[in-house]
Amino acid sequence: MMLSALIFLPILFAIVMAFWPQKNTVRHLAFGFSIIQFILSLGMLQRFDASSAALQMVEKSVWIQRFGISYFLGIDGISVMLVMLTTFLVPIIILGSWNSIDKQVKGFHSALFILQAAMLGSFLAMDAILFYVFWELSLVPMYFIVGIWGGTRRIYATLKFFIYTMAGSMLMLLAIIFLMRLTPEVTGGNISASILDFYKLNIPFIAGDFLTPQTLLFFAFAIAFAIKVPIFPLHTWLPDAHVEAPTPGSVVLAGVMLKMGTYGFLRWVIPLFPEAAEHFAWLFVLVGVIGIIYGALVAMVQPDVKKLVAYSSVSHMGYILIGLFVMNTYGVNGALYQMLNHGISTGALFLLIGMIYERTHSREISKYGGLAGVLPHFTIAFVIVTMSSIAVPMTNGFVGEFLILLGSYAFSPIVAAFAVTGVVLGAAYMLWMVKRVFFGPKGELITNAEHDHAHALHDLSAREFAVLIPLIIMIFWMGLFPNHFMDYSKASVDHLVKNKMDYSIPMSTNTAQTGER
Amino acid sequence: MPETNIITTIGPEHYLVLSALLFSIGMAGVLLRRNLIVLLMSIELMLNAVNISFITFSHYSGKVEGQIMVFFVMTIAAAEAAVGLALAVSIFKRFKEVNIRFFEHLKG
Amino acid sequence: MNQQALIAILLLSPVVGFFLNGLRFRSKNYILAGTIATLAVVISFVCSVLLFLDLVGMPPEARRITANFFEWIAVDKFKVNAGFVVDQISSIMILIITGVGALIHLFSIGYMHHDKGVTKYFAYLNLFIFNMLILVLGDSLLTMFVGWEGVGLCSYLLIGFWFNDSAKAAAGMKAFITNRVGDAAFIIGMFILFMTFGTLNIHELNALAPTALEASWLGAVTLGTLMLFIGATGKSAQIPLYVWLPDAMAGPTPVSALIHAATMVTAGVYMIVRLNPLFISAPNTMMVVAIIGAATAVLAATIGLTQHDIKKVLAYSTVSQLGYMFLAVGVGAFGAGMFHLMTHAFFKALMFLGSGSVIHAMHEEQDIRKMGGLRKYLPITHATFFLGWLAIIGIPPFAGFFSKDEILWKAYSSSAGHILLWAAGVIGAALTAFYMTRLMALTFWGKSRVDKNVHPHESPISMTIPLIILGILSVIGGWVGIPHVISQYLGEVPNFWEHWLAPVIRILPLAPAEHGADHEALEWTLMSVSVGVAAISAISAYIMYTKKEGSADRVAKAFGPVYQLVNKKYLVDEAYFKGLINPLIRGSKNLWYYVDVNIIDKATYKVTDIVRGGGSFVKSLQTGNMQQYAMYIGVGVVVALSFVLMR
Amino acid sequence: MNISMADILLISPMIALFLFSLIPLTIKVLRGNVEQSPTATIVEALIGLFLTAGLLIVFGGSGKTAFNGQLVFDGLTQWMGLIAVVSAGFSMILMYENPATRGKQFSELIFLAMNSILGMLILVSAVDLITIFIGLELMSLSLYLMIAMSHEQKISKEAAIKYFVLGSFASAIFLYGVSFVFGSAGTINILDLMENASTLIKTSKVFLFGVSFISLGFCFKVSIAPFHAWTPDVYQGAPTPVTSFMATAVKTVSFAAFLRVLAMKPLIGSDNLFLVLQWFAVLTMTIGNVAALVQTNLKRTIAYSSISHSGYILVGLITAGISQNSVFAASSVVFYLLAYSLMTFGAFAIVSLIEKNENSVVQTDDLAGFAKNQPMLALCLTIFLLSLAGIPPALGFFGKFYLFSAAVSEGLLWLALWGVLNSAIGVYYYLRPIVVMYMREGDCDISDDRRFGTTVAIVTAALLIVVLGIGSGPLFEMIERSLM
Repeated sequence: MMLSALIFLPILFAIVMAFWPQKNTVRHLAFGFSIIQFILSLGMLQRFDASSAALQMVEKSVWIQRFGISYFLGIDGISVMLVMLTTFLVPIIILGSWNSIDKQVKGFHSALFILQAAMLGSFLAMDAILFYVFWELSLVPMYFIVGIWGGTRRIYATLKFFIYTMAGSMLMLLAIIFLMRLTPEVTGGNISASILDFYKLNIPFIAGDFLTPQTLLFFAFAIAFAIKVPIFPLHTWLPDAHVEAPTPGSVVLAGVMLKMGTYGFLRWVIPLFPEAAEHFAWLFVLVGVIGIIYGALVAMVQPDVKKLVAYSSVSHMGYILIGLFVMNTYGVNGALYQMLNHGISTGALFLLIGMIYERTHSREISKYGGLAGVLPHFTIAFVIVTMSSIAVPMTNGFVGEFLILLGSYAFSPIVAAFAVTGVVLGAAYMLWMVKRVFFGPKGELITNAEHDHAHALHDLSAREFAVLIPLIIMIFWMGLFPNHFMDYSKASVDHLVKNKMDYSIPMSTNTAQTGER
Repeated sequence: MPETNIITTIGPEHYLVLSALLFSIGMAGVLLRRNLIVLLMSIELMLNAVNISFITFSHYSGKVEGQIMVFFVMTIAAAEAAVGLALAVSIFKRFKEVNIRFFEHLKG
Repeated sequence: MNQQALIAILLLSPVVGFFLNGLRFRSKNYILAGTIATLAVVISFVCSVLLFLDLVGMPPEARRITANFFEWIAVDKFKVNAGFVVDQISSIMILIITGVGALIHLFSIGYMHHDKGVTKYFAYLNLFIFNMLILVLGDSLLTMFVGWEGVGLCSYLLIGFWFNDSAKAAAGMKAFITNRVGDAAFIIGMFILFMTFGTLNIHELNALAPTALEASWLGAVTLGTLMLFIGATGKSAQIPLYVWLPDAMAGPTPVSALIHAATMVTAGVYMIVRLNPLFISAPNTMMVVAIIGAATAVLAATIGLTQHDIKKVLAYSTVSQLGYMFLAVGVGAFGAGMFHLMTHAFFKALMFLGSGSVIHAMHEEQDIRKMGGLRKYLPITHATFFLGWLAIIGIPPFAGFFSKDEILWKAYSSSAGHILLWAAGVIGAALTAFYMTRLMALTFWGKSRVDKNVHPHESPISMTIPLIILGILSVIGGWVGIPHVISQYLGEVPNFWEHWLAPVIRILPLAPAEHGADHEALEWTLMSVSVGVAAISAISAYIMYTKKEGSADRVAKAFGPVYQLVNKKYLVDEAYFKGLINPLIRGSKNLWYYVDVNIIDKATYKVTDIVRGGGSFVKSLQTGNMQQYAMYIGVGVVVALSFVLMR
Repeated sequence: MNISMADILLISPMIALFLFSLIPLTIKVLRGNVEQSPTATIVEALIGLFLTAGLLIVFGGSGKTAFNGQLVFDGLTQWMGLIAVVSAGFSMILMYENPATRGKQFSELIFLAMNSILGMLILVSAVDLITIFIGLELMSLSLYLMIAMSHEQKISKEAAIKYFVLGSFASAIFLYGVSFVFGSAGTINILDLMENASTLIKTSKVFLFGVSFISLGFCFKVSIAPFHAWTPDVYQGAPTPVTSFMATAVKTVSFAAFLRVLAMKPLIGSDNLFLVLQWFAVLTMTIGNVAALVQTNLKRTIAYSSISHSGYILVGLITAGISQNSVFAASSVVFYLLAYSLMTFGAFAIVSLIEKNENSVVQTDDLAGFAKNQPMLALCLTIFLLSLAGIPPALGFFGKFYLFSAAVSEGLLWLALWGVLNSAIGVYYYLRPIVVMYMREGDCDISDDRRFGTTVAIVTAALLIVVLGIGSGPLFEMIERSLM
């Protein structure tokens, strides 16, 4: 029952908030609900047995008998930390957007909670159609969050975001239908959409020619997730979406939604089509490297700080992609860990940018300068998060990136050589941005903010501290003691990497079994 | 039975060709004529062409159902004519015009 | 008190200092801040002394104290935990770091008392000491790398300390990014070693290092050590990546003394000495190290000749002296390298602090052309600076002589050595003597060119004590490693340095016999040659800059364009900007504009336009004319039927 | 041919419907041509519909034939009849409250509507080509008049005449086809033709000719590509309740009849016809989606969207046409029609709600600010549009999912691919109204007179879409069992 509670509690909260009478207490209510949700997820984590690679807390009951589609939820090492990341970030997002969201507050918070439910659903769903439903459902609240509370060009950005992702996942739907049609020969007669039956399929694969079923299916799935990750050629929606999204929107988009893409690769693409994944690994690693270098270079010349961070996300996701497709324990463990780090550090970056935007209402780097003198606490927080973002040791970023690079070196030294340049380029564009914004002579924004005392720049308020402290604690906690987090996914990752050719997740014994298997 | 050749003895093909001709004339009428009433008449013409083919088939195949169908077709053609003329009258009352080129407000 | 607790206190006291100062970084009470910071480092110093004494008590082979606090990363075969090792080499390093560090902290109290960010300054200094200790004590390459990048971060914060001046902030950023280039190579080096030896633990790596020399350039050990060396050039400012050190002078002077003279920049040398078995088994890398070391020594010395800023001269001198250390390590004289590292730490820290007190006295004036004759005003600073000067140019019996001479002798005699390397060393020594004497002459001796409203005064006691202590160390520092050839006349004074490091340093397999009559004579001759050359150039510089007034300018004009070139630091910085950084930025602008905006977005717009075009075409079909629709039906029927009936 | 008591029972729904259609008119005549209160009329009509639906449920699904083989009452009749009756009922509630249809001559309008539904029931249960033609004509003729009766003077008349001319033109073609089928096969009863249709089609050109003509006639009725030109104009011209009536009920029953004809398996016989229909399906989907992109009028956008949905349904039809156990494909078509009717009705209901007077035209941009003024209705419209776009977990997604599963299982992969791509294009114009409603400032609001009936209908439709969406499994099984 735990996993269904995790998904449907936020929906219940969303409904309660939608009909909540007073406008001004909705925020407190939302924050309270998100804390409850986080505690619930901690309870789940406590029940999670990290040593076994099996699917735990399984809930399986019939949904559409005719097509063998079942309401099939399960959690294992791969998805447990992503679930925790989602429930961890939502309270921070609510706290962070305390006064940046002023119109239709009830609508915003219910959309946020529905989004959380959809994201958790897609991490926990073990049935292809259930996964697809949650995958598409997560687009709708995000579409509204960006569309209604966004910036000036929000409509263009939100439509572009929605249609890009939707078009990609349409192909996936067709691929799922095709796979479901193949399942009868494996499940003895009846059609089924559960991932365990998909894993049993061995779809014909001929290395040479492109048109074999496994390659086509592989690319149908891969394109859908590639758009979401985003991968190099399909990434142009991300900067627009980030720039126009409100701060909470950007945090949840960068923090969790991009991970749905990489999680998709790890759960639905690599184990499902092992030969094709191995055959085309070079392609995705190459695109990953291009993503790193291209993302870093383009980030360097961005005039708008939010676009800079958006392109830095493209660069970081390039690392994760490489980690996934090198298919060795270092790479995959590093990629999984880097997903968490990126969520924390880029989420923190967007929150900080949101805070400064609230004060100066501008994101032009050239208009800033000399902020360190005026806002010391803010600067310290920003520098710490920057260090985490450019993977300085003792912060969380370093552990993930080091493991990914190690994995990529084991895959091929040239890839590692190029990927490591990302470490240098990352330092370059982030520190150059920090220098132009924080150090040097006072920029025009700061000088005219000082002249009229109407909106003088005041340093971090208690609320803003409360938002940043947990993130900074996590940065150092995950940097110094990574095992506290990686132990949860090690068993599953080893299981995946060892028998990736005929991969299947064993069902664990402590399943809350409802309905037949 | 004297040897029948196509010219002298009338077989089912002739009637079918006749009904096809009538049908295409009717279709041409609908496509080309501008006046609403003529349009209705062309549709009637097409329906009657169908009647002819029904009768031809029923006569030469010996099945009587064909003729029964003709009755159905004729009654429905009449109903259609009634409705069509009613519409034509209401349009004329409103637009004072029967030329269908004036009814092009709905487009795009 | 068991040793693990000692190591814990050693490491944690700077952290406590950092937090105590860090949390109240706004306060201007420099005395409180200074004392907290200095106390923290002194505690570490005491611990390191105790640890040193423990080590001395141990039998030579087993001199290793390890402390393993918690497991850091453990994925599959890759196991790294937060483990620290104190052995012969690292004990000396922590002594230097905490010792010199404490003195510099003390000096900083006086130097930084007027600065409003003084508490923040001391917090950063303590954080630096903590990171440096991790670097030195780390038992695995990855733990060392944590300290490696940590010190890079602290140097970024300290160089850009006065951040409202954008040039200083840019210098900090430049330092961090150049270090990052080196660190990238370091990471690749670690991978190569891990892939071949399966571990990153230094002790295991040294044990696994193959005794057979690896001939090929692409061998695993050679490539790995080469990559580590590139990382070292980044951190210790050698030829390709030294550009950040001169700009790092933008930071407060004690910072330059601590970070950019005594501790951080020596990290590269220390790393090579720690991994000496590995480096020995890769002769090609050793050759590269030696050549780059010698080249840097000479190049930096030439630039040092023409600099007018007192700190820039010392900066280039540091780069040059580091070149010597790498030269020593490159020819297999790891002991000599470490020895020179220690003595250099003493006299270079001394001279930087001396220049600090000069700048403090001259109210932030750093141009030596506007100084002169400060002997009268700053007697103690001058005296200690004088000792440092004697040490650096290698006049016996001062520290510099013994360590530099040892390097020159090994550069010649060692199997990996070469006559050209020795020659470069001697030229370097000559140039060093020249520019150091020039510096001394222009600042302390000669006629005073100080402008009227500046009247220099001696620095307070808290600044002069460290100078004095360091002065003494610059003198006696060298007696620790008196070479055998001299010590036999002084009553067999044991060469403590050799014995102390012997068990940990692996000797080059085919090193020639140390003793033997002809070698002694050769050593004497080489020693006298180097001392003579140094003395001559010192005297000539003295004459040029104190006695004959116009002579310096005349010489400068005589060399004309060459002088200009050298004065502008061989235009290396400009070359980097023009050749690397500006095209990179321009390229990424085009990249963004062309790829992102023009190709990808244009493509998507093209698709939407096609679809929209189709839409408007269909819309144009809907003319509204009834007969048009009837015609579509007719055409539809005819086409469909003809197709259906076709076959 | 004697009429047995069983036959009477079987067609009792139709009889009840016809009798109830007379009540409003006779009351009006008895009151000396004074219009009785519209509420009374609508209540009588709804009672009639409830009765018809009840009888249909009781007698509909028995699978027996009546009037020796002219009408059959199997699962398809029952389901399609029910969908038609329910959506027509909902549309009549709209007629009751829409300014263009309320007021004078309302009882005549109801009379015509009920008779049109009668025609639909005949069409759905007919297996004899002539009976199909009779049902078709009865439905269409009353529809032409319903459109013309709108209080709006200009465009509704034009729409009526257009629909009439083209409708008759197409039914003439249909009849021509019937005559050829009669000529070649000697019988026009589908049940008799069932066995040898696929062999006959290979041998006799005339039979092939006839079947093609019949199919093209049907293509016109369900607005398939080259014959779709009338749909946007008529849907826009007709008063919104009547448009909703046409788009949901009429389209459903026309597809039902088309399905019956294809049940003779002609497509297996001639693969040319099969190919032509495939190309028609692709053309319809593309034209529907692509044209809707550039529309500014909301009603016209929904019209084009309904054309594109006809394309998806045609894919289902083709799959049923060629598959051995066509029950699976047929039930996916029925399911899709159910989903489609609900969604399209909802969309048109919102439009009819926003129309202030009979002449008001609702542009998509007029929706600005609707979400602020009417959050509940805006949410319903969002549900309808997202379901039309095929976003899970709404009913529309599952409709498409079943349809494309059926198509893929029969190997029509490229049709499914094209359908998937088209629904990706479709997402843009389904999102535009939502964008305007939520993200633009404006003062769009529903008309002040309390239209309680329409609102209730909208909310029930929205709830049905969400609930049935989640519970689509049992629904689909129910349909499939009844069609077995």
